[in-house]
Amino acid sequence: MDLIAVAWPYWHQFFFIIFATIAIGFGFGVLLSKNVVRMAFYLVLSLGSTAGLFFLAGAEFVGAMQLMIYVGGTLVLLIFGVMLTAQKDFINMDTHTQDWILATIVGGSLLMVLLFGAFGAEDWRTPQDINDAHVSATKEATPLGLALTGIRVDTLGESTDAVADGKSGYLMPFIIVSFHLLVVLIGAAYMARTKKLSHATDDKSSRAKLMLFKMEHEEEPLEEAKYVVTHKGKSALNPLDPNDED
Amino acid sequence: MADFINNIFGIGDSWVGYLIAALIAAVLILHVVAVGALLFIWMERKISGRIQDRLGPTRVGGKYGWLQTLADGIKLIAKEDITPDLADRFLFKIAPYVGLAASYAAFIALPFADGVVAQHVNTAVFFVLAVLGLEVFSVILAGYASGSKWSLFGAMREAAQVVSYEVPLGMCVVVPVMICGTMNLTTIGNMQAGLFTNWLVFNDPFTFLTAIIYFTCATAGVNRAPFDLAEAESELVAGFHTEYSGLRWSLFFMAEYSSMFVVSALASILFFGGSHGPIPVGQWIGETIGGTWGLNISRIIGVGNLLLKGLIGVTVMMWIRWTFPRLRIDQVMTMCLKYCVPLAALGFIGATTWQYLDLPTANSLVGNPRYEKHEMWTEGVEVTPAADASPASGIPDPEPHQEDKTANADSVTVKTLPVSVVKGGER
Amino acid sequence: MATSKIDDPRVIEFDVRTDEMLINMGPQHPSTHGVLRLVLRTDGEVVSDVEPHLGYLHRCAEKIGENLTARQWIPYTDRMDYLAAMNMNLGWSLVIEKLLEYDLPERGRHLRVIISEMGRIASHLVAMGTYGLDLGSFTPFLYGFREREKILNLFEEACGARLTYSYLTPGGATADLPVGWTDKCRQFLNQFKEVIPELHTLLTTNSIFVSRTAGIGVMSAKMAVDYGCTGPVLRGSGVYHDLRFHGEERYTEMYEGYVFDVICADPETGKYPESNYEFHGDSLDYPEIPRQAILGDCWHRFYVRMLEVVQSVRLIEQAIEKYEATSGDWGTPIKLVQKLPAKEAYMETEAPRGQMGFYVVGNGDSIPWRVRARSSSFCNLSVTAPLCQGILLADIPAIVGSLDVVMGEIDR
Amino acid sequence: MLLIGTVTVSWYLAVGAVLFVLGAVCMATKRNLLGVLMGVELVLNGANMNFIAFGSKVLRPEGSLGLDGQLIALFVIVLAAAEAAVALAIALNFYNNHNTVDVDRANELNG
Amino acid sequence: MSEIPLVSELRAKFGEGIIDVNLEAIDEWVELNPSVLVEVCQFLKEAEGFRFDMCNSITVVDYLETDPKKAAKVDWEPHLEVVYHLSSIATKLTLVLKVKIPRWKNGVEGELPTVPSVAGVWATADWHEREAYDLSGVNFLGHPHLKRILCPDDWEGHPLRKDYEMPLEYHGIRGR
Repeated sequence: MDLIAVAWPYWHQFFFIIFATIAIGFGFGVLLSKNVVRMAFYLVLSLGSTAGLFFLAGAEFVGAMQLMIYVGGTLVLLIFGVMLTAQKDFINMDTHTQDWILATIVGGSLLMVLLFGAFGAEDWRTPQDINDAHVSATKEATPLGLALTGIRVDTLGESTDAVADGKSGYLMPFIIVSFHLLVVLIGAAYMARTKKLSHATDDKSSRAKLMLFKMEHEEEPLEEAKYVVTHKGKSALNPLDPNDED
Repeated sequence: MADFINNIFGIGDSWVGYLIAALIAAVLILHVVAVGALLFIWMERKISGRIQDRLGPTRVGGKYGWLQTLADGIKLIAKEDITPDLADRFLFKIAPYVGLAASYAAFIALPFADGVVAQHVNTAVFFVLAVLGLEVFSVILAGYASGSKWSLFGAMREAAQVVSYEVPLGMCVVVPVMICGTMNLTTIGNMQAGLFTNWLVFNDPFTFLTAIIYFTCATAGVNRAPFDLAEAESELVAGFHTEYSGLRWSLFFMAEYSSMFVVSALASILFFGGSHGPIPVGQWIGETIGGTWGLNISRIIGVGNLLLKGLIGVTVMMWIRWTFPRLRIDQVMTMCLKYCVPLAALGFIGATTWQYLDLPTANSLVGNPRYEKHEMWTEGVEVTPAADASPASGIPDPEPHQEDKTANADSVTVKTLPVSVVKGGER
Repeated sequence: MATSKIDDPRVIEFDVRTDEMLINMGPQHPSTHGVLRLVLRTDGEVVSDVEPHLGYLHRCAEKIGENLTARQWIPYTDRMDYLAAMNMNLGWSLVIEKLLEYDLPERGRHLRVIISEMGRIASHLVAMGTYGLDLGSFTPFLYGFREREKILNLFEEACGARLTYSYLTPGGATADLPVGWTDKCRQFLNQFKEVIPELHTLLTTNSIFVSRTAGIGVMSAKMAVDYGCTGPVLRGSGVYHDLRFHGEERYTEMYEGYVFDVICADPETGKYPESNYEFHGDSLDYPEIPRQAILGDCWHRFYVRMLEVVQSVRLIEQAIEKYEATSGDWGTPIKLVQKLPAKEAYMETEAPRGQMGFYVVGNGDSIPWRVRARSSSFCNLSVTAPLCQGILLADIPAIVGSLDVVMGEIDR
Repeated sequence: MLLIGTVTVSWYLAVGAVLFVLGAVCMATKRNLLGVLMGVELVLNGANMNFIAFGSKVLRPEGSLGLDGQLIALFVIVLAAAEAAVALAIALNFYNNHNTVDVDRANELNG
Repeated sequence: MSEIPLVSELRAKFGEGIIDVNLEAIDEWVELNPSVLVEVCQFLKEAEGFRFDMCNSITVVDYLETDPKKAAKVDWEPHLEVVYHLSSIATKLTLVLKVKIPRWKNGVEGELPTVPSVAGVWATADWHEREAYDLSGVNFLGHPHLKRILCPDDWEGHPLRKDYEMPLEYHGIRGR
């Protein structure tokens, strides 16, 4: 019972309205709130609802990836950054008023231009007739996966030479991105490594004391570790009474 | 389900039917979560009792202390849940709900039996993983919002652990997806129908290894058992949900138990044959009775199978919890990086080469080969929803797979997806 | 505890970067045994130094000792190491008998061996249980206490009390063992022998337990002796010193004719004495030492305690035979106002946690002039500061747990 | 609710545009370095919205970009993750050295 | 008398530092002059045949008879005795050292008598001396950080002194 697929006319609008309002509402939340942690949380909600919009637009795989990589990964990273740096006075840093006025003017005008463009084109404005086949057509992640490995399944029709020898897909960018991620990973790890050691020489930091302590305290082994003396303990002062020869 | 409701009310194909169907599905899942949490808390006390050679609750509600959790629940509801004054009030209140929502949302794509799934998500595996990834936020928010630096300290530690264990979890999940060729959990479950040799865990040694790694990472991902750094009471830092009390605290636990069930249910679907028992009893009954009744009975048996396997998974987690001491935070991290990730990678490479070289897998040895589901994308073949789709007997085909209806010429006889167990594969 | 804004001036505010942070592992912390307060200076996860604060359970038992007669002070010795009260009574009784040069009949000596070794088993079971709790596993605690309950029942039959017995008194014991007690004791020992391998599998050979304790808090033999550690903490570092063997004449004659061995790893070979203990035919073999365990670490201290329980079982069995062979007077306690000579005496006995020393100075009348209790945990705890240099936060409960300290004995 | 009729591509573009502008303004006004990073995330999401809108078969059955739209959106998401990692590394370094995250105070170029 | 090896060695090495050797007592003890205490202890720790490497306990006994009637019969005049119980792991021997010091430094009430600290010789002496200082009021010279160990830091007086009076109240808690 594929909800979206069959009751098409109403549901799409309903969900679109919900997700759009959440996305834009919390987008404003990010903009307006002063507390950086609140901003991060609003960002999570707005990106989550954009993932919902992706689902609505039929890009199911991208929606899941957005949820998983973007919200689950990047924003967690961002929140870690917020937690590490958001100490007392950096949590609420409010911007000066004249910046606001300037920003709203520029932003508003940019928005007008974009909206005009969005509604300008005839082709984009006219509602298309959406039927079953189209909806179910997008229900498949496999073509996406294959496209990444170079075989463009959806354009099998026009069998140009590029499609023939399998170069139509996105194999090259795929490999480049994977290397790019590797490089970024190593670079970020290198840059953010704890630099405690570099200025550990000043005696204040505990690590230095630690190393000094370890150096001068090598435990030399107990010379007579082999304490295997079995006769009973007695006072060293009592005269050598005959019976204690063991 | 929606059509069923529609013909009851005779209102044809209107959206009311779908609304009710959705509500029923939501309520059913809520029951799985709520009653599940109720059952698990009681089970945890009983099992830990048994492990520690004592009885566990026996007085509340009859001989076996059935209603012990209910009593706890009422106590928790009656308890006044205070908000510490230094807390960030809004985030403090919303954190438990984020956690519960995340683990509850994972149930949407979880198929309890062949057709019994709340919403048919094609990329179900990734959807569940993505949603489970959101639980980290509830931990971080709770930690930050509680105002005290101890809970922040504990929350950061635990968030780091959960995020770092998502990597090997993701790698382990890719192996069954790769073998079955699809991310759709229902199809993965159906491909493991038939004898238990069909289960993916016995497919080849590498999937066996991946199943074990999956289960460890899942336990760590849900921060249970030896990895429960959060409420490490023996250490100084108390953990992120110390400031919570009353209902909010119980919500955290409901979230924990339901995500435990989701993770073990996912394990059973990916590796242990989902809603198919070791001996295909459901299939036989479905075939002998035939028709919608046969299908429904086999589905009920399927649901029973999955719930049982999920239960077994949760019991194993509880069993581990009460026998092992806790790991140190750096041991947990090194175990993730030095053991889980390499082993998951090994499992992945091994399974791929096993698949590529087409070595004998468990089900091919026993001679009850799993039905093949690889779609063949060959050049130049016009992909059309070929007419020979086997018309499901009056039941809406849950998923109009057009990829398995490809009429390709060469050798592999593509058997149609046994949409309903009733028809059963001809092999 | 102070509110989250710590107003204790000595605590450095949590400054912007995660630099030096002073944390209180406060007196009422679940993992410190009793009321021990550790002030930790940590840098993130690494602890740079630890400073124990004592005195939260100080009841000035020694000042009271100067106003009570020898027998009246016995209940104070019970409350020093309340987990092994029998051994405390034994120490006090021996020191008074040494002062009075009073010799105990043979039956009393065997009775004392039975009772003190049972107390040792009970105390080691608690040590095992709480150590499991420190590392996060709850089950061993209950297994340990189940066995300890049986011992407490036997003690209750012998002297009526379950924790603070005041049973062994200078001059003997308040009452002889009831009829049939020794059979019940044999029954307990037989079923206890099956439980010991269980306890080993629960913790000693548990891989996570090993990874949490092996190689942590390594203490060299020289450091152990220098800091005055005694008992399992000392023998865990490979020092061959057990007062039941090497103690004073008056104490070691109690163990005259008993066959048992001192649990201490040979520093060179690192091996423990062979388990030559017959038990339903197959010998109760000790679990082997994991390779990452270094002599003198937390694991070895725990291991020594677990093996001492086996030796105590052997001792009790021999003691029961010897006790049943003798008859007659078991040593009646001294008079309440027994005059103490104007001399002084110091005596140390092998309590489960180490050497418990009592020093009495008499001045002629029945009230002693000065009473001093040398506690083993007091010296064992003094090792935490050097041991906890540069370890992780989660190792502190592991190290303090392995020293098995009891605050009642430290603060007296 | 029914007045806007079936949802068309331009609605998606509108939502994309709003997100884009919100992100841009956020980047402009926020004094906290991490606030700027969040603005960047919003901008990227606005752009993604357009890709998906054009690439979705549901909204424009015939003239759509087909899979290209979704693939580019995928790449944008992945690269946003990489970019966030590097940006946070810089932010942490900046924080560790200058003990502040205030963007206005980041004026000298050394270290 | 002098045929006991240890005593002859000590006498040879330290001469009059060894004030008295009492063999009739139950635990034979050697009385030392405070000035020579640390050298004797260092020597005892390293002496070949004895190697006293464990200092079991350090106790301070306060000889002051507060009750006038009994004070007459007593044969010693008021003084403090610091008693060191040593034992050796290697040779399983035990030894008791005593040091007699006046109750107050040069007779002035409230001035703590001083004894050189042996914390340098045995690490365990550190805590024992802190306890002796805390309860009996003896100032150990050269102790790394001499401060109270059992009583709270701001407690006045030393409880184990015979003439100790319990304070009337402490932080609002009634004493007597």
